[in-house]
Formats: sequence, structure tokens, C-alpha cells
Amino acid sequence: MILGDLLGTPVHDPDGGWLGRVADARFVLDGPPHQLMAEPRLLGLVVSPHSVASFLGYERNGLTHPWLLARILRWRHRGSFLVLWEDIAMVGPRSVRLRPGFTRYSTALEDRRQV
Amino acid sequence: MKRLLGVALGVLTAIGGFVDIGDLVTNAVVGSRFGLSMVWVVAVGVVGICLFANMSGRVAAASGRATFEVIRERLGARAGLANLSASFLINLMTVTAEIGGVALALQLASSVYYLLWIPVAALAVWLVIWRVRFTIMENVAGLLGLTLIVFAVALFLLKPDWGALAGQLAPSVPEQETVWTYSYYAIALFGAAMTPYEVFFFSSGAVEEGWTVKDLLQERINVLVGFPLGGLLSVAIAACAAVVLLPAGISVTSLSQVILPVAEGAGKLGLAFVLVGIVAATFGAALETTLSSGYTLAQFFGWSWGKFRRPAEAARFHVAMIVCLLIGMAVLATGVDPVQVTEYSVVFSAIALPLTYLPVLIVANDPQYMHEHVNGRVVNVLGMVYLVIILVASLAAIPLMIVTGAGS
Amino acid sequence: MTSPSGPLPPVPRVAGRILDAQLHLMDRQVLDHDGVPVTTVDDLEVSGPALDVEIPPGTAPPVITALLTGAVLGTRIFGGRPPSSRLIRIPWKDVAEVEVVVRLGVSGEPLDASWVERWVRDKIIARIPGGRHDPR
Amino acid sequence: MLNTPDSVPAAQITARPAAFRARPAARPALVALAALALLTGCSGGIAQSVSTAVKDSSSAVATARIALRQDMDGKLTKAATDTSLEDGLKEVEAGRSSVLKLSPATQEERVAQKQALDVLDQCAAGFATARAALAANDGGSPSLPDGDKALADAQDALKQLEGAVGSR
Repeated sequence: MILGDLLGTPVHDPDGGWLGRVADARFVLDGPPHQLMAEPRLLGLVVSPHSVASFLGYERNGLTHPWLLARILRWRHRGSFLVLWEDIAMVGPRSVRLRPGFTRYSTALEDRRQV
Repeated sequence: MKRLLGVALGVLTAIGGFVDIGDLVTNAVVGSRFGLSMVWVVAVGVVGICLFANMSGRVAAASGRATFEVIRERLGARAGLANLSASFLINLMTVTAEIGGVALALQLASSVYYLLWIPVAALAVWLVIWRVRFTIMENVAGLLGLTLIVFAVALFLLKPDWGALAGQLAPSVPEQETVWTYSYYAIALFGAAMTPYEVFFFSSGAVEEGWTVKDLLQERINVLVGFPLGGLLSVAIAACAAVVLLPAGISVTSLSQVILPVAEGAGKLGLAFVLVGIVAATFGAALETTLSSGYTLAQFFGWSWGKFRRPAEAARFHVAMIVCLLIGMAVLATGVDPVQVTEYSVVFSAIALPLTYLPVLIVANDPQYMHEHVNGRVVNVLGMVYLVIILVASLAAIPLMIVTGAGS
Repeated sequence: MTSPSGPLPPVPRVAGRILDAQLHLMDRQVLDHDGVPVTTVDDLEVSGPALDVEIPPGTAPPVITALLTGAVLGTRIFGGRPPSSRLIRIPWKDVAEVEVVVRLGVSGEPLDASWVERWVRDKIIARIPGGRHDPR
Repeated sequence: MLNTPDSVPAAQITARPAAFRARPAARPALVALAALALLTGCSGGIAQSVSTAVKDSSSAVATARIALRQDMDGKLTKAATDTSLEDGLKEVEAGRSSVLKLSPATQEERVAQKQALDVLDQCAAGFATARAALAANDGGSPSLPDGDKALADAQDALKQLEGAVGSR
């Protein structure tokens, strides 16, 4: 599938309750190197209840300057969380459904320098 | 020694390259109608462009990324495209105004009707972009543009009453104008000083010339010395108009009025200098805006770009510029007044400014791009102050344009 | 299910490098192995999951198989979907490095993603005198 | 104000603010208000149009006089003087055609339009004399002082008209 189709899709809990929309997809490069780089596997989805508009990079990588902008953009994305692939029950064209007992994780990216 | 020469050259071209048709026309209009009561706007604009150009130059040097690549990465495809459309159209308008400016200046020199000069000017712009090396192009246009200093010389030769002139410096609305027209022209002047294309050009030029963080100091000197001196040149244009045209009840509507104070003060020699200066400044700006239209498109879509490549290695970039020049020519061929196009282009520049300013401000804070060269605290405080100023100017521009009938 | 209030727990540690699609990949410039711009990452193709089918627990996660470019940019912005045959793919195996830009380990010249550039060059630019002139 | 229709939009303006203060979603009301402002600004009546045309033309005539004087003092090249005169004439013609397009409703307005057209014609004639003088360039007639004289007369007529329009 095309990832762009998934972004912005509404996310529901197992009972059909609305949780937000897919704001991003997180991948991890932990497999064996294929040729040049490992294949990125889907770790989980970032779900945002308020806005899936661009974050301008502010919400996840610990940017705090300029302070006021950082505050405003963080506020716009308050309540966003990450669900792991294991907690996703079904992906449809108009909805993503999570498994019962899914866990909300922090969306923060560890501040590790890019390899 | 060589380094010192390089710095001097950079500063001189920054001065000569600061003024374009927008600055020429807007400063003369404002000087003839409002005297020197808007010099503070030029000051605000110059500090703004220093801040903004410095930041985008630093982003380009530290990360190798030009402004529009950054805009798309940060805003995403959708908002990025909206931004591209607005920025590109305004840039195209500026291309049109600059080519018209070259043609008008050539008419003043030759009395051959300006419409006949337009194809010549556009062809010359294309030939330079096609063939001439980036640094030569930039330096020659910038150095020739320095002849505009004749505005300052003429001001001295006019022997104005300096005390009365200084008295005009306080921000105040002349009685024959309203606070609305005053605000409208304040925004136009701000837009003329801070035109977004200068930033596209500046950051892409840094990539063209292969700047690295080692060149940051020189870049900073170029900007921090060159632009304020260029701003002084703008003020001299306004002051000339305020001394000669304002008392005669003339409000500037054509380029032929802009040069009268220089002829008054410095005679035919002054006239020769000012005509060379205007042709060089508008021609240089035509090059910069044409390149900027190629840069914005190529950077958004990820095409290969740059004058440092053979044209065949940046094919779409070159085709885009040719198309832009053709469109500019077609618009001018309708007989639309280039001075009017200029007046609108500076106001629309002010409107579009937040679109380019915000992403640059954000990326300049992102260590992923900038490593240790992120903005310092002072720059960020200033940056936020200017974000507010730019937003206010942008939001106020269209209502003011409607209320004042575009400043008439 | 955790309550939405209070700080959320950090993601369990994983061994590899993390890439957020929007943040680190989408809309980034793609350069070939000589540093020549090829295109931007207009979208990404992933290997799954099948749509509207219950995902059995323990299913292997989808992986990114290719960078997409071309018409997909228009449909991403304005909606709709280009036919799969119109998608221009740069397979992930050609990607050498993801930083501020995405670097390929191959030359951009023969890629499908470069066909417009090649066409414009061969049909227009190279035919204008001086089109192959080196500016340096 | 000379024309009565102005009072109608004015009434609408006072009715609007309550509508758009109510909620931010009433942005269309704001746009409509701005459009009204534009309309009232443009249809400020005959007096407004005449006054604008007169102001623009007097700026153009003043420019032309400076250019001519500089030319006589040897400060301006012929090409630059010529271009200045051409630009000025264009300005006057634009003003003249805007006045010509007006449709006066009252006797008073018809008089105002006629007066303005007469003066603007005189300006255009002044420009013609000045350009002819510049083209002759050999001390023949008309001479540059003749051209300046014609423009000076036009300037006086404009001033009188300005006063008349202002007092109305």
C-alpha cells in the first residue's frame, strides 16, 4: 500500500470510539542490512487527536527554540501518542482499529544523533 | 590580503545588489508623498532582511539545503505547494517588474519606447543566465549597481536644509495623506526591503558558491555591513524625492520622476551615473528573480538545479526560467505599467513573507540540520519579534489595499 | 489501556535506528551517488498490511519497499490515486543513506524517476547552443 | 458628497458590524464590508474623480516643468526630458479619460465635468507645445520657454480648478 493513504486516517479503539488520526508512521531499521541499508519495518503509528497538519518537527525531537513557537506547536499536538504495530487489529481505507488493551506510548524520539 | 579583498567585494556587491526596482520606486513614491517620515520603516526592514538573510545563509552553509527544500520538508507537500504557488507567482511578478524597469531605464537613456526594449532586456537576462558564471554575474551587477550612490551625492549637491530634513524623520502622517495610506505604504516599503526572493537567491547562491561553515563569518559581514549601507542608499532615494519632488507637489508614478532629483543636483553626469545604476540594479535583480523562480520550482520538486552545473545537467531548471521570462515578456506586452506592477509586487511580497520566514526560523533551530550552528538566544528573540511584525504586516496588507484603493 | 492523562511511557527500546516517515523521509530531497538531485520523496510504498482484513496477532510488520515519485505527489495533495503502473518507484535497496537528504547508492541517470529530466534535456536544452557548456 | 447613492451603503455599513462581531466564522461579512468600502471609495462621485484627475495631472505638469527647466539648464539629456514629457502626458490623458467616462446626474455635475475637461485639455495642449519645442530644438518656434509658458498656464488653471472642486 501507499503510506500517504494511511496518513490522516481516523483511528478507533476496539469499541469504535474515536481516538484521533494517523499523523505519522514510525519505522525502525533493525533487520539485517539488505544491500545498503536494513529494511525499515513498521514499529507503530503516531496518533494525534487534534491535528495531523505538519508538526514542523517540533513535537517529537525535543526542539525548544524559539520557545514560544515550540509551545504553540506542542500544544496543537497535545495528547498525541504512539501505538505499536502489535496493537493494531485492522487497517482499512477509512479507519484503523486497535486491539483491546492497546498501550499508548510517548511519541518522543530519543535524542540520539542520526547514525 | 586576498581574503580582505573578498570581504570588500562581498560587501560592495551586497550594497549594489540591495536596491532593485521595488526599492527604487517605493522609496521615491514614499519620499515624494510622505517625506522622510518613513525612514524608520526602512530601518525595520533592513534589520529584518539582515536577520532573515543571515539565518537562511547559515542554514544553507551548515546543511547545504536551500530555502525551498527546507520549506517543503517542514511544511509537507500540501502546505508546501500552497506556499510554492504564492511565492512563485509573486516572484514572477517581480521578474516582470524588473524587466520592465530595465526597459524603462533604457528608454530614459535612449528615448526609444520601453516596449521595444523588453525583448532585448529579457534576451540579455537569459543569455547571462545561460552562459555567465555565477560569481561574475553577481559581482558585475552588484558593482555597477553601486553607481546608485549618486543618489547620496546628489542629495549633498542639492544642499537641502538639513535641519528641516532631519525634522521629517519623526514618524508622522502628512496632512494631505491619511493614516491608512501611510500604513499601506509603510507595508509596501517593508515588503520592498524584505522581498522573499532575496532570501531564495541568497540561500541558493550560498549553495551555488559552495559555502561551508568556514564562510559564515564572511557571509555575516556581507550581510551586516552591506545591507544596512544598501538601506542608506534607499533612504537617499527617498530623501532626494522629499527635497525636490515633495515641495513641487509631485507624487511619483513613473521612473522618469525618480531621476529628476539626481539631474537637479548632479546634472548630466549624475544622470549618466543614475541611469547606469538603475539599469545595473534592475538587470541584476532580474537575474536574481529569474534564477529564484527556477530555484523555488526545482527545490520543491527535487529537480537538479544550479548555475554551477551545465544547463543540460539541470534541464528542467533552465526550461522553467525560460518559461518565466516568456511569461514576464507576455505580461509586459499587454502594456501594463511596470511601475504599477512594481508597487503591487512589493505589497504582495509583504503578504507572502511569513510563508518563507517561518520555516527558515524553525530549521535554523534544528540541530539535525544545523549541528552546533543553531540560532543563539538573541537571534531567536529578534526572530520572534520579527515573526510578529511580519505577520501583522502580512495580515494588514490586503485590508489596507482595499481601503486605500492601493494607496491612491 | 492506559489513561490519557499523565506522561506516557516511552516506547520499549529497539536496537535499530528510528525513522518517522513524515518527519525523516517524506518530502526529503533524493540525491544519487554523485550528489545530483533526482527527485523528492513524494510518498512511500509499504509491503502491507492487506486492507480491511483482521491482522492475526504475531503478523510480521510491513516494511518500506520503495520511495515513490511522480504523479503520486498530485494525488497525495489533491486526492485520488494514480494507477499502480503510473507509480515511479525507487526501490529501498537502492537507498544508501537517510540524513537531511536521502542518498541513493546508484546513479540517478537511468532511473525511471529521471525520465522527464532526460526528455527535457534531450529534446530542448541540449539543442540550444551552449546547452552542454560547462559554466566553470 | 454630490451623489446621493452613497447614503445607501453607509446605512448597510452600520448594520454590518453586529453580524461579524458575533462569531469569527462570519468572515464573509468582513469581506463584504471590505468590498463595500472599495465600492464607496471608487464611486466617491464626480467630485472625487475630478479631484483625483486634477491632482494627478498637476503632479504630471509640475514634473514636466522641472524637466523642461533642467533641460534648459543643460542638466537633463534630451532623451530623459522627452521620456518625462511622454510619461506626464500619459498621466494627463488617463485623468482626462476617467473624467470623460463619468455620467453626471445633475446640472452642477455636468458643469464640473465640463470645466475639468477644459482644463485637462489645456494641460494636454501644454504638453504638446512642450514636446514640439523639444523636437524643434533649433531656437525655432515653439521654443522651450514657450513650452514652459504653456505648462505654467495649465498649472494655474489646474490650481483654480482644484480650489473650485475643493470648495464645493
